Amino acid sequence: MAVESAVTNGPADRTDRTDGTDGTRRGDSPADKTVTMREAVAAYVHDGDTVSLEGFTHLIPTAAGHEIIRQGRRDLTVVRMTADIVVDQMLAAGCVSRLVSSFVGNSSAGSLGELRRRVEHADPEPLAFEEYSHYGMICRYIAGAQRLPFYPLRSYGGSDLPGVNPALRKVTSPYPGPDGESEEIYVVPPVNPDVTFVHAQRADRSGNTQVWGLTGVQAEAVYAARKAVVVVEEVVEDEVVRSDPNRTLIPAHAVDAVVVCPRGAHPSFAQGYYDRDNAFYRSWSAISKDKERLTAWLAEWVHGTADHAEYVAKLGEEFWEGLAVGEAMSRPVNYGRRL
Amino acid sequence: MAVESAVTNGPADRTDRTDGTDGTRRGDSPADKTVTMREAVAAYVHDGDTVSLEGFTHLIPTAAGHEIIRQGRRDLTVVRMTADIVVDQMLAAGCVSRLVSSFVGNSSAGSLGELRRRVEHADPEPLAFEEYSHYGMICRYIAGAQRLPFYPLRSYGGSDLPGVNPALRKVTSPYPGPDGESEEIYVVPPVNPDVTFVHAQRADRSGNTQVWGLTGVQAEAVYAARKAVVVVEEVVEDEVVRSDPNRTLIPAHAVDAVVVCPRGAHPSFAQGYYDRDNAFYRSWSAISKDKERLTAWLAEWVHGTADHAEYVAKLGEEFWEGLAVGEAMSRPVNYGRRL
Amino acid sequence: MTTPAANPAATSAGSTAPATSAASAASPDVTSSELLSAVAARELAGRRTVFAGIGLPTLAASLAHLTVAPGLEVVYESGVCGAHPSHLPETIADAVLITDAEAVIPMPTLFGSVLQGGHIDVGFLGAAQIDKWGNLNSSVIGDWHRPRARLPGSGGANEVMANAAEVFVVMRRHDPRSFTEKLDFCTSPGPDRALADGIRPLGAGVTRVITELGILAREGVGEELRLAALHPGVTAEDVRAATGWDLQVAGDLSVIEPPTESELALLREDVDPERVYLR
Amino acid sequence: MTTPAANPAATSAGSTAPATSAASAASPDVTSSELLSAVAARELAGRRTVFAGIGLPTLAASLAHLTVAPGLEVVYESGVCGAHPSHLPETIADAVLITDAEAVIPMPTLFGSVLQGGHIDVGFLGAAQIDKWGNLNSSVIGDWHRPRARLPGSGGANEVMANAAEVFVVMRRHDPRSFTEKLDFCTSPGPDRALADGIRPLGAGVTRVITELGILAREGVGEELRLAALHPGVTAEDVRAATGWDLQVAGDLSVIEPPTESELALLREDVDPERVYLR
Repeated sequence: MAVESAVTNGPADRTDRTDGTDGTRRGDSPADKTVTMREAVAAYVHDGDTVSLEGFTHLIPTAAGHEIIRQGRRDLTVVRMTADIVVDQMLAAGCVSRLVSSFVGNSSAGSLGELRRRVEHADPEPLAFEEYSHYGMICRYIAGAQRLPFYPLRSYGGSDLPGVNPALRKVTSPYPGPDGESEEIYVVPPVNPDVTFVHAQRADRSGNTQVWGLTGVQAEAVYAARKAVVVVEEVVEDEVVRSDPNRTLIPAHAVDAVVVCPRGAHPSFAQGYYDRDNAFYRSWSAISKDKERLTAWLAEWVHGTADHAEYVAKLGEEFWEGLAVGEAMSRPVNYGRRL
Repeated sequence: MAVESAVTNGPADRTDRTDGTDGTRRGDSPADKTVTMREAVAAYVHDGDTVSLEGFTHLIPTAAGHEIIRQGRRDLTVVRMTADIVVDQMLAAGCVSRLVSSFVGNSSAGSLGELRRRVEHADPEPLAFEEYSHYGMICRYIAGAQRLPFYPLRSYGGSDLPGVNPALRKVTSPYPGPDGESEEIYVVPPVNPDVTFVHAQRADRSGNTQVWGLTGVQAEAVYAARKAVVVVEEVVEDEVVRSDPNRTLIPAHAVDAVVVCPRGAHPSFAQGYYDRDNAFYRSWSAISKDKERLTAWLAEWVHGTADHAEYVAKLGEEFWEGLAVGEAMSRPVNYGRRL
Repeated sequence: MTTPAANPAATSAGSTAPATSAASAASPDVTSSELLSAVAARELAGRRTVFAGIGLPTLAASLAHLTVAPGLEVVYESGVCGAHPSHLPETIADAVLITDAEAVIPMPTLFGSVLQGGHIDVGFLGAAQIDKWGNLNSSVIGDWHRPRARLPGSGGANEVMANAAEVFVVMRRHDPRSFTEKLDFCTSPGPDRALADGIRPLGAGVTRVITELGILAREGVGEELRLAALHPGVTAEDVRAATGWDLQVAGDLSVIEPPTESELALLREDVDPERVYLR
Repeated sequence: MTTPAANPAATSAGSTAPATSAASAASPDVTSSELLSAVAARELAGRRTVFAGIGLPTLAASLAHLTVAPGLEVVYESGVCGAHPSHLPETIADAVLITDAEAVIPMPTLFGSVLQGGHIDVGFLGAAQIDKWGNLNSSVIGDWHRPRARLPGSGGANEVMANAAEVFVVMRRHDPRSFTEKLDFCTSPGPDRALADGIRPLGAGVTRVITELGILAREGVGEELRLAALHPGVTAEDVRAATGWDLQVAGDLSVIEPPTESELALLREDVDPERVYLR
């Protein structure tokens, strides 16, 4: 790329993400970006990296977090709006030294035992915690996706959060406020993860990713990242995706790898594929409160399974039948064809 | 509303848009917001108002513009990214004293005669013109929708546009740039139209609006407005909309009126309903170049028709057959149902 | 849709309404959840949009929809507008909220255009601590850097407080530790703190706090929460004793009509027949 | 994917390539559109994403897709990514671009995340005027406040210039009025003007200008456009005379290989068989 590096900006030279040197990318058409989860984590997650895992209650990329644990990554900064079970597991496995988040809890079902030990008692070691509100996190992703130096939002005025998070700063508007006086507003800085993992219902082989139901902040988290891995319930033929291009939340040009991993969002859910495992959420508070139980759980379910397919098989067919969902099909729309 | 008015902000007291005093709004469930185009324009467009008409090439709310002409509104500020045929017509009809836009031309098919006479020769009167780039307009709508005092964007650096548009200003980022030095960025102010008109394929009676194909900046233009009118090809039963909630681009809470107006986007198109009338685009440059022809065209096709249904009928069935489109149905997705 | 400033309850203390028979309705067979959601529902009269979490707020919104606010729409933080769930949802992102919804929108739109854009009339928030100005703490007990208890944090609470026209708080516990003179940490500040920080608030902040003892109310900037209404059998001194600051009492203190037979029937038979949240 | 700085053309002037036979290929039966799109296509070698309008840029992108850049994706300002049109599109928003596309995204995402986010390798722009630094005017001829000719304005051109890694300009007219020492108005400034305004540019600005006389090239900040390659039969002095500033000539000035039989066949038979744009 002929751009003077002195004047580039934002996500350090985005062009490097697709120059083919990582061995997974384009040049030929159409690119087949499908890899295994093991390959994706090996290629895109390194010790010390900043890793975003997004999915708001729906489509949480749990299987990606488990593979990061299996491969023993260390010193990660994890960026995730709702730090929930998968984050507690990654903390317990010793992968994470820093957390950037806006909600630390086991959904509405209770507490995260490991997170509380780390934060309240530095047990077994301290956890650096960068705290935001939900919209603050969303705006950090938007700023990262759009190469903006900051993003303004009407939050934080009078809150104690700026006192513990120096990244929350103010900007004076260059326009007068409604009363003619000058106006201040808080801003957040961009976040540009080294890699973002999201889970989705389906994609084609080149990475055009379709999501329905709650779409959260996944598109922005992908666009903000230097590398992006989409984990899907299924890879579908190009024609399926192309029959409904508005359903494509993430275009292929933003995706570096596609991992096929059915049921990879468990214990969260995939709209139209399987329901949420609420019983597991309820059980996690007790498991995580007891460090020995938590360690045993990781040994059995993560380290003790070679990959997510084994984890799924270990849960058993009867279990999955309990999370099965019925049909509620969308009605087709006509995109039209020139006659 | 119990909020101290001294501390409200942004679109002047948004809550007034739904207090029922305009006689069209909620209270009872489900609200039926369907009105005729004549009623919508009479209720929501007043002399001197700021009116946004959005739709990028696709779904241009032409019928709304024509009804504004029929009702003889004056001194309007028109906000529209691509000022094209419908704007030229509104200019020629004497409705518009100010234009806020980022592209003034007859698509790729030629010039706008009336606009050029106004701008180049103040003929028959001057036109105040506030000029932006496309993304500048988009960001103004986003800031308006989100009650932000300004919106930053990486445009305009070194351009002559800030020299002729004082609304384009700079802000210094409170974070150091990539080189550690301070960093400046241009910003645009919010726009909050008195009313926004958009055209869409379908809505339910309460205003949940579904769009496919190009979606442009319609959602932001609606959220930025004090009042919003959605013009649709058809009103559908609630179940149709609810079968695919991700297809709803504009939720009912943002919509004040729904106007059923088939073929209301002509000469632009409605994906899956009818194709673009490219011949009319090509003919407009010659029509509009000759003020007499243009006046005659308005007399025949706008003033000479009582409403859009007459305009459609006047074009004739054979004409519409020429714009008919075939089928390319989206494949249904499963939203799932709890068993 | 304006509610008289210091008279939010249905029955004025000095009125001729059947306070006695109403008091009897507040018999031991009315649960705390039934009481709180019935009272909260009445406060939603005439409102159009509510930003609510699962549990008491959705029970209140559902009851209001069937009674005093038939056009009420519940907007969920997850991006769901106009839900028509087949089953009682267990989370704000429950799959049953999505299927058959009128709209499911991305979170940037939900927080940016809907909430910050000023489309929410009432936001429901919970908290571990509240102070007299309606500022809320949901982050930590103790010092933030080494908390005695780490709580979930803001989530979207900071944004709901900053942007909803008003905020209702339903608190199961009314004691001096929760109703405190000084928060351990301010997660979600009301408009007075925002102004002091040089930021113009967009909403009124907390206007109603509903507990098992009564209703505290304030209307906007510069006002403290005052005791506005009492449940039958509760005295102003009871509430003052349970509140960690010197609670002011409204001049026109009223008595809250207990949940009516009709409200209870709707809650028990239509809203939550399996008593998932009506515990 | 770096192209040698001043040697963008396929055939070096000093090489042993068949310049004579190539020159004969540039016979009168090759139209201006065929020439320009064939040459522009070669410059897209190895590129992944192009932001293009309808006409010459899409002809060039389509030909490149079939030859030197098989993975090339055209992104349209309207929000279409990965189009598979059944007919040649007439506008960047043509319905045939939407049906069967891989993705259709909202304009805020297209301009914010895709373009400003740095996902476009090459943006194609046209202009009424260009200067030696690759700054462009598409707004007015004359004074902006009372123009002799009002042109369409920026559209998304200002953003393409600011954010695409490089910009290619294809100009049908190469004369001193279009290639001017001083623009009447700068709609879309290159990085040098941006820097002078205190704004850090994100892309290199215009790196190639392709005309019927040859190719002008620059690589980035601080560089003027220089004459880099000539069509057969054209001299450097011809181009300097047609350019309104004192055009510098690259030391390794090369001669452009005329459109090959294979390129012409693809353009005529596959890309635009009905010759909608190959006029």
